[in-house]
Amino acid sequence: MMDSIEGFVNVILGLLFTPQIFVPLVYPGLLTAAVMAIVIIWLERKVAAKVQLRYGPLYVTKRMGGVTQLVADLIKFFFAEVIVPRDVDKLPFKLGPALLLTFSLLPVVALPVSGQFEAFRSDATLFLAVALLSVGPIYVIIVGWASNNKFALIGGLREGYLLVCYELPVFISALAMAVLYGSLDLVELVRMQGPGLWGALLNPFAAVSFLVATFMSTSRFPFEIAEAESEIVMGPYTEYSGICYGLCMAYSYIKLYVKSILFALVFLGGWLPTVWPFTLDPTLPGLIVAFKAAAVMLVGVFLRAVYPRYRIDQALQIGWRPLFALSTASLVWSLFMVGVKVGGWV
Amino acid sequence: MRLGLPDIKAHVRASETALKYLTAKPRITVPYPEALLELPQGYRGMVKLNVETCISCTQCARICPSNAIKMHKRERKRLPGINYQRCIFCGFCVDICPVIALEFTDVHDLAFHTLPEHLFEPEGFAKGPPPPHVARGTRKVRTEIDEVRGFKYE
Amino acid sequence: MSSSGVAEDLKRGLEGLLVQVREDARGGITVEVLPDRLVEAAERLRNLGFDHVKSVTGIDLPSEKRVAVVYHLSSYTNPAYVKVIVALRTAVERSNPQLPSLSKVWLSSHYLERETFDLVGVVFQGHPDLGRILLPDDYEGPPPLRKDVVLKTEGIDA
Amino acid sequence: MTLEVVEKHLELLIGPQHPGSGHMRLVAKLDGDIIVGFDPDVGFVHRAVEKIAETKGYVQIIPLVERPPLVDCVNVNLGYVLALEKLLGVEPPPQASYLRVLAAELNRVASHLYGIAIHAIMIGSSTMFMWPLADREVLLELLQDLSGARVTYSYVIPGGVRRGLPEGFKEKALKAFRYLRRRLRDYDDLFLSNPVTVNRLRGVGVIEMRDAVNLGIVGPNLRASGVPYDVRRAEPYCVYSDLDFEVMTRREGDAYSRLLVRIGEIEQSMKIVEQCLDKNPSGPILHESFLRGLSPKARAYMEQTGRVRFPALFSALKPPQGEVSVRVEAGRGELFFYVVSDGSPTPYRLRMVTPSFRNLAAFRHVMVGNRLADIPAIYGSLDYFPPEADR
Repeated sequence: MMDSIEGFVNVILGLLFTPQIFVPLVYPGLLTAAVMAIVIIWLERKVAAKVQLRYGPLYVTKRMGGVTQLVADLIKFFFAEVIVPRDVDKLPFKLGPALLLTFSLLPVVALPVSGQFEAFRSDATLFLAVALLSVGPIYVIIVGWASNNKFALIGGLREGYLLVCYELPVFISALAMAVLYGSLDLVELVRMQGPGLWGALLNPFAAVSFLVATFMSTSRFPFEIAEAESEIVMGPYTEYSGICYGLCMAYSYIKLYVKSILFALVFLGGWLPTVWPFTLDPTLPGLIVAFKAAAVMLVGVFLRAVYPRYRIDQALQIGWRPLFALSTASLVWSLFMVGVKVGGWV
Repeated sequence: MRLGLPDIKAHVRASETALKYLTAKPRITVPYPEALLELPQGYRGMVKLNVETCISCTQCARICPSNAIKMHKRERKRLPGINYQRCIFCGFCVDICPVIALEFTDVHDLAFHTLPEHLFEPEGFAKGPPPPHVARGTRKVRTEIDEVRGFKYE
Repeated sequence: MSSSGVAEDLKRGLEGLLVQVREDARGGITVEVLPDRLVEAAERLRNLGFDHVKSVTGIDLPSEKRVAVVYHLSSYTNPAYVKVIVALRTAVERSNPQLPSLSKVWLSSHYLERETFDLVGVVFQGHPDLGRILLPDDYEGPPPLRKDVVLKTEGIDA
Repeated sequence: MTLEVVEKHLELLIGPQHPGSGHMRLVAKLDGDIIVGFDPDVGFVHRAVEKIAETKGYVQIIPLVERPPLVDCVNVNLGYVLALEKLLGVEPPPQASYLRVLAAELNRVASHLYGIAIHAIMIGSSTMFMWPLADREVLLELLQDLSGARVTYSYVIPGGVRRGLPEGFKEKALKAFRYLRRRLRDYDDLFLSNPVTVNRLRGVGVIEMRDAVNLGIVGPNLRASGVPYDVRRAEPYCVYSDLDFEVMTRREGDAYSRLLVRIGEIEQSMKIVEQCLDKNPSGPILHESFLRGLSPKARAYMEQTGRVRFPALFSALKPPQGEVSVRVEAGRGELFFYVVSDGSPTPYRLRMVTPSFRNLAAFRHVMVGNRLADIPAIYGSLDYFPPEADR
């Protein structure tokens, strides 16, 4: 009997630790994403509070500075009534939040966080990750439309406008890096950054435009435009309540998390500098990536304490002019660097 | 949308300023249940009646802008009672009393279990407001204006 | 300029309009005008340099069966009149309180007249947007600042 | 094929339950992102101050008029009492006048900080929302020392003020001002010079000088449009004629200049308070005619504590028949009182025109042609306070 239980546990553990399950469910997938989101939201509130001469969340686990406040909030969200207004388009309204979250998390399957432990191997993971990331916002527009609320509609439209203007710099700067390192495979990309030649150093233009576009796409200040509270209440999510609202809120943080990992891989050297023999085990490399991603996220949430928000037309101008120009310049810069290398001028 | 050098400088300066506060000490919030602000001298808190001094002149009830003070008939004289549902803490009653029978206390905790408890008849008015419930481990702090931090609580 | 100088100005400027220019002991200047001359008086005052309305006040006078309407005028731009406030006063029948609107003369009287309509019940003819403003749209009953609306007061005894 | 005619404009009802509306409803008509029609719907917090005043004694009205513009109550208190004193023919002693100005200016700073905070959160800056509100505490602390209350001071009374300067007040105030000046530099770095703020506010919601005059708007909003009108200069009351300060004026008339005028006025107000503290003459703080009505015990108390006792007269003050109009410069602009007395203990008619109600006229004019996102930016820049407007 004991044997069979032990055997069962072993089978489950074995299954859990197969990359195809571990990656989407545990790390860097769902579980880590949830923990990261909780910690980052807490940090965001703590950082903003400190800058603003306040304490921030404190009384839920006071000794740890209130870090479990977000767990309490999550439980509250679970038990709050989900109100579906009479006049909404019910199916997309109910499915929307789940799909939002799914598509913001899905790209993790394409992110190798340790070099050898990965869900599947492809030589176009960078492309796949960026492409999957651009699906989520479409559901923002859909929930905005389905909500049958003027504020939600305006919020959805704003997201729609922004989508076009931030995805382009993301794609072009990712392309610039692919050109620079001559590969679309993230593992290869990280390996190429080996001798300290991190992407952010080789091509800072691409790094900056990718980062700004990331903040734009995850509703960080000063680009928190689709949900601008004092203008359009909560944008596309105005009609949501309970856990459905919780999912919508989590969406932008999860997306920030995924994009930060991507940024860490492409521009911050991924799991480098890890030296043999630590490269044999995926744990340390994974932690390094998580740490770098957390640092990027922290920058993103810190901006809340610094900025007001731009107007939609100004954000679009930023997206289409400086950001687009910068990402294009980064592509040119990459071509130049590759030319230097190939020509052997140095 | 310009993005010249001065703008970048301004962006950096804004972020620097916020960062400065991230590491600096000031906090204006009083961590309330742990620290309790002491009300300063001369604070216009809840009011207490001195029955012996009162001469039943009714001035306090007459000047009360919100009709919170009413005169109650007692055996020997008419005495004021106060309704804290209405009181707006202007302190006019205290200031007009010709014999200084009313005085401010340093209590401003208007929390009662029931509505009738808000009404202090002369007897209760004379006893003064009940001392507020204070959580265990609460320390009383005084506010002091500080040049760097705005407030110091000690 | 002394306030009496202003009073002289006003008398000159409003000549022929059957107005009364009074100056009280506290230095207040009041121009009293009949309702049918109000607009013309206002236009002349504006041309004199009184460029805005500070207040429109309706005063219910049941004993005279009238409602007095007072416009307090002054100037931002004319240095001679910045220091003075002139009350342009007229009165209408209490039962039929109709008055031409001055919002075309002074844009600044727009909301003030609307408020007076709302609370005192003076109807300003020609006002572009005369409607309830402070009271709820479905308010019924006499205008609250009329004297026949009496608020209950309490005594000093418990 | 038939074409259906659809309405091109979107009517958006912002408020009264909207995070950016305050206690009012903003009805905006939008063509795409552009506002083509705008109508503020006010009155949600109307509390009939003018009517209630007709049932109250003259001194009892002091807390009543204070309530609507809560964050700016010394100035309103002062305006009303000046009207009352004009009716009574009473002049306060010099020290009382200085203390009045001192309290009024401290309150003006607090009021401006409040307005700036609300303006900042309306364009999304949470830090600039918290900072001025936190620093406002410092001023509330000073005013609490002075008057004994945190928000509703009822400090100014006919014939004087209720309390003299407490011990150590000057040092405390100077310390607070050094702190505030340091903070104003941080405000500048974090918010005022922040490119995002500048982009959001500059050139937005422009009120030309001519329009500002025609609309009859008041206060910092008027001065930001280039009209150097300030009651403290135009018709100085109390001791303003003896004090040195600048009337902050700008020409642009946009949301940003309105913000800067407020920031500038904070500096000027601190300057005024410093002068008051320097000049502050000694002497009584209540008019002698009221002092005469006090019992010996009350007078001894006053000597001892520096706190005024009211004469019995205050509960039934009967000014002579007549009418007065008084204006003062409150935090948000010119405040106008018109009091008609029939000789009874209650006013026959009390007219109170608050700056916010005057500024209401600006809304329709200034919003049209701007974008949806500009509504809170402009609304905040006008420092409109619905309870003050609705009274």
